[in-house]
Amino acid sequence: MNWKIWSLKKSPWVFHVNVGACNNCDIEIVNCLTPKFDVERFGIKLVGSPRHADALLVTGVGTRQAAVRLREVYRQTPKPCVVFLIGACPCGTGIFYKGYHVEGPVDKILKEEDPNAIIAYVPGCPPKPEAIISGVVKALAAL
Amino acid sequence: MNQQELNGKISQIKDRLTAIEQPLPNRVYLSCESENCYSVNKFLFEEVPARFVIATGIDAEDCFEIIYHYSYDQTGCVINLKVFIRDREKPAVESITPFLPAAEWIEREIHDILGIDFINHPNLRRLILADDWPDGVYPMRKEVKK
Amino acid sequence: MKKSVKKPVLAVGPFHPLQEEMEFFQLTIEGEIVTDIDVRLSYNHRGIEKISEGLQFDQIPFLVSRICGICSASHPLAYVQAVEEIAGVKPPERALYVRTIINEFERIHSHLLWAGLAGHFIGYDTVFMWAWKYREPVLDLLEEITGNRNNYGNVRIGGCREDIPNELIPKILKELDEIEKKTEMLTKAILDDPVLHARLKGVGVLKKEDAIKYAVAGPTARGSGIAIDVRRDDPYAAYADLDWNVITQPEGDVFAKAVVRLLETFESIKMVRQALKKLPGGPVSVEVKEIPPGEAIGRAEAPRGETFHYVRSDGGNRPVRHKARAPSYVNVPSFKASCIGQHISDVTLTLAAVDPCYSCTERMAVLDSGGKVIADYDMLLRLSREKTEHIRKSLGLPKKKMEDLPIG
Amino acid sequence: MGAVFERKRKGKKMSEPLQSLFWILVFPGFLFTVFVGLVASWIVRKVSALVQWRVGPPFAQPFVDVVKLVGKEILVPKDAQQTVFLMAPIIAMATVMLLSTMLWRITIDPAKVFVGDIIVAIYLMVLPSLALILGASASASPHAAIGTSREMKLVMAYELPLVLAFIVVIIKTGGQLSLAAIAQHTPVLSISGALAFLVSLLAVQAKLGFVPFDIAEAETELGGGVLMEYSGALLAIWKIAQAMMLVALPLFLVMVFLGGFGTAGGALWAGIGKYVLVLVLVILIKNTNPRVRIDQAMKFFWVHCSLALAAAVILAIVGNSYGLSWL
Repeated sequence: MNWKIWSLKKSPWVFHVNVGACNNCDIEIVNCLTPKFDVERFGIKLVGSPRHADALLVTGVGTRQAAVRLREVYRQTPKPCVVFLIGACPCGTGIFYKGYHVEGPVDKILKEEDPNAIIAYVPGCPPKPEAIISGVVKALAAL
Repeated sequence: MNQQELNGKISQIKDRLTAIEQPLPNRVYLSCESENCYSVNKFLFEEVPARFVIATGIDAEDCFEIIYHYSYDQTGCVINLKVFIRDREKPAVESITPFLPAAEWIEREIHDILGIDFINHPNLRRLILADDWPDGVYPMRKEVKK
Repeated sequence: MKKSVKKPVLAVGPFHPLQEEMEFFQLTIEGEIVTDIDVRLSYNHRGIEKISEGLQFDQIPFLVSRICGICSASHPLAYVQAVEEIAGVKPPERALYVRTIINEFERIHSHLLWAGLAGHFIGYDTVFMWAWKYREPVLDLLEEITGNRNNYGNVRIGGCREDIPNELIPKILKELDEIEKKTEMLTKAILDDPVLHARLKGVGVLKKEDAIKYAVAGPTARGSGIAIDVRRDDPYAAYADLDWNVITQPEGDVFAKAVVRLLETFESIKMVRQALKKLPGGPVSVEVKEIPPGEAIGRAEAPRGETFHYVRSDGGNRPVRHKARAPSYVNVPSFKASCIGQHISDVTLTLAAVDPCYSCTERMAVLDSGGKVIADYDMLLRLSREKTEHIRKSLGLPKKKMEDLPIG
Repeated sequence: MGAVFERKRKGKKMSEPLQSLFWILVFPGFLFTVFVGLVASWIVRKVSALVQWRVGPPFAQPFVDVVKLVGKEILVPKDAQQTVFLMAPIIAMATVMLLSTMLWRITIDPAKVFVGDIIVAIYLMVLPSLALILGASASASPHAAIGTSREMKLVMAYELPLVLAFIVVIIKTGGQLSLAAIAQHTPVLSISGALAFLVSLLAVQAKLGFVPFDIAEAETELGGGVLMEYSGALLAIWKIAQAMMLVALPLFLVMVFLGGFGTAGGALWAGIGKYVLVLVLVILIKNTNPRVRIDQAMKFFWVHCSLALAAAVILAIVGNSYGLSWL
């Protein structure tokens, strides 16, 4: 196995981007840090700068104003990086698909920016912390 | 002040209103034309005095309608003031933000989504639409589909 | 200038592991004192009101519960009450009680969540970890009742989707005792801590006149001595049958808001207990055939304040206009009154005290008069924590972390 | 370690430059220090997690982190001063490498020293901080700029007491300027020496960027403010440099204050014990203290620490002239 991928799997540092979510997915992501779920066990760490990140956790539909920022954050993230779409909204804009201010789904925005972006989907509204952890683990195993 | 006294108070401004409806004891709907908007709002906020809740901007096909919702908490009564703006080409109404800072955001929002101009608003900049949203496109107008 | 201001903030900006919504605050400061504050929304604008006009009446509760994940019981409730008023439907008694219970559970978990974040803002991360730990059983109960930890989607026009099974009641009561005990410890630890008194009292005062001018709602208003609460003033669901108090504090500072929230948690626990005891039998929903033309208002008290929905129907199966107002919409602009004149190390705290759904505070940049970004959220957070420590020292207290406090 | 050391002794046949290279790059120098440093940083993370009621990262985590960072893309901010931005981490790592090689070599082979190496060591200890300031200010980020100014103030704050502390040691040991000779003494067993040790421990805390003196860095992630703009291998170099500091600085304290590090048998274990003791002290201070404000830190170092150390210097002189070694 490529050593780059191997180390990426063992030490995914994640950066959380909200592009128009209802807070639920965000709270569940923060919940993953608390003692009940403690993701540091897997080497997963939330970092404060996209430049330090290996994975982006994107929540929200991708509103018109936030899409600009999402692209900027994606450009700042060193490659290789995995983008996790947490929740129904970034995966397919969910119930907001008709919204005039919605530019998502997020994978479309990212593919415009980089056609080779590695994207993993964790649907759910909101996905439970267990689902988020399991989604991240499965996506990493598939790399 | 109980509900009856509240109703009495409201009837003081009867001449400026075009309709008063009360479908439920604690739901009052008042209607007025846009030129009386400022003074009636001022009355509701300062004389009644009721708590401003929000305003709803509606595109009613032939005119624009702004409903100012006030809550009179002692009786749990919601006072709704419907203001009709008949000019569809250049809709404008006087801003109530100067005496009611709570209305700043909602007036900016209605300006964004319906294109109604609020005269004397201190800060009528874009609030909720994106920076790259085209000028002159108002998403809540009926003719705008997605 | 606008571009040059925003770029550094967004590009290297204060992203924080706890960040939630994307509201963007710009503070203008002179020296260390805040002279102006500006907010840009838009990042989270999804056009819900327009989407709502394209959905059928019975689909909308699921849309409005996604306005805010934490208030996902109050928004649908307010909407449904408006539609029921138009249709002239009265839901069965049991449904009203179930609605009350779900809403109070929501308040408990939201207030605990807030307590944790407030702890984080002043540098007590242990409070954050503990409060969020205590919150978990509430979410588990909600999951057991409605099938989801958040976004319960339990209200429908004419009643509730899911009933509370009678055999679950003993378990809920047991969990409530546990939650009450833990919350009591947390509350004691917070309210008896002299450092917190010094750190929070007199900070970010929202005077009563300003509170009226900015028309604030919920704990923000009650912390400024305005005794408003939709549950009491315009009773809905089963609140009129329950015995409880509206908690108010006259001071208007951060501490008062904290006290209001913590004490409200106990009132909520009390209400859930009463409601479970009085829970009537029968079905939880009635069939609603059609919505006649008309307009109506629905109100509900969300954890952050009054949720307000206006619905207008023309007799079709979709609303012509549906307006939703979340409490933060009036609470957030009141920062203009409470933050200006404050020291910048207090700003995060003042913003957090309003619980602006709840981490808008992360999106801040401090501007000097030239419009240059000179400080970010992390720095403000740091300043806030340093001040706590400073006060601790001036009180002659030893350096103490929350670990030493008798919680847990 | 003993076995490696023996092998090293036999390897005398190696040519002199080659051997020096081995010294610096492999055994006591770079690779070995990096290994020990990453283990130490795992201990720091694990203990912190336990305090927060969590399980914490697995043992190999710091190693994997570094390997991963090396494999990542390096992004240079477009407004940055490229050369300085790229050079800064390398300067930092090179100086720590030199420092640790020097310290280990003195430990292993005390005969091969030069007089005045303590001064060189002090000098080498300042350089990583300077490199950090250099790198951060080259990155053209407003947040890094705030961090830079704070880091600069902090360096100025703790250097004075640190030098005073070493003066105390030099007086106590009778004017020795060679680390090997100083390591024969244990100045911490006197009042002035203990004072000096305490102050240097706090200064080491600041040098490592740990609470309560992590003022220049954000709390949520590595090097927040100052290292914000670094990514990929450059960030890995910073991490390695920091891990090596985690070895070199406590080791330096052990040598100066606690009687040095043995190389065989009981002395070796005693040395390891002393290192772990210093490391645990550092972690405990990190986990039981809130962050202080920059002006508080400066006041603390300049006023309180310097005064205490001035007293310590006087005590040490008095003790020396009257033969009272406990002073």
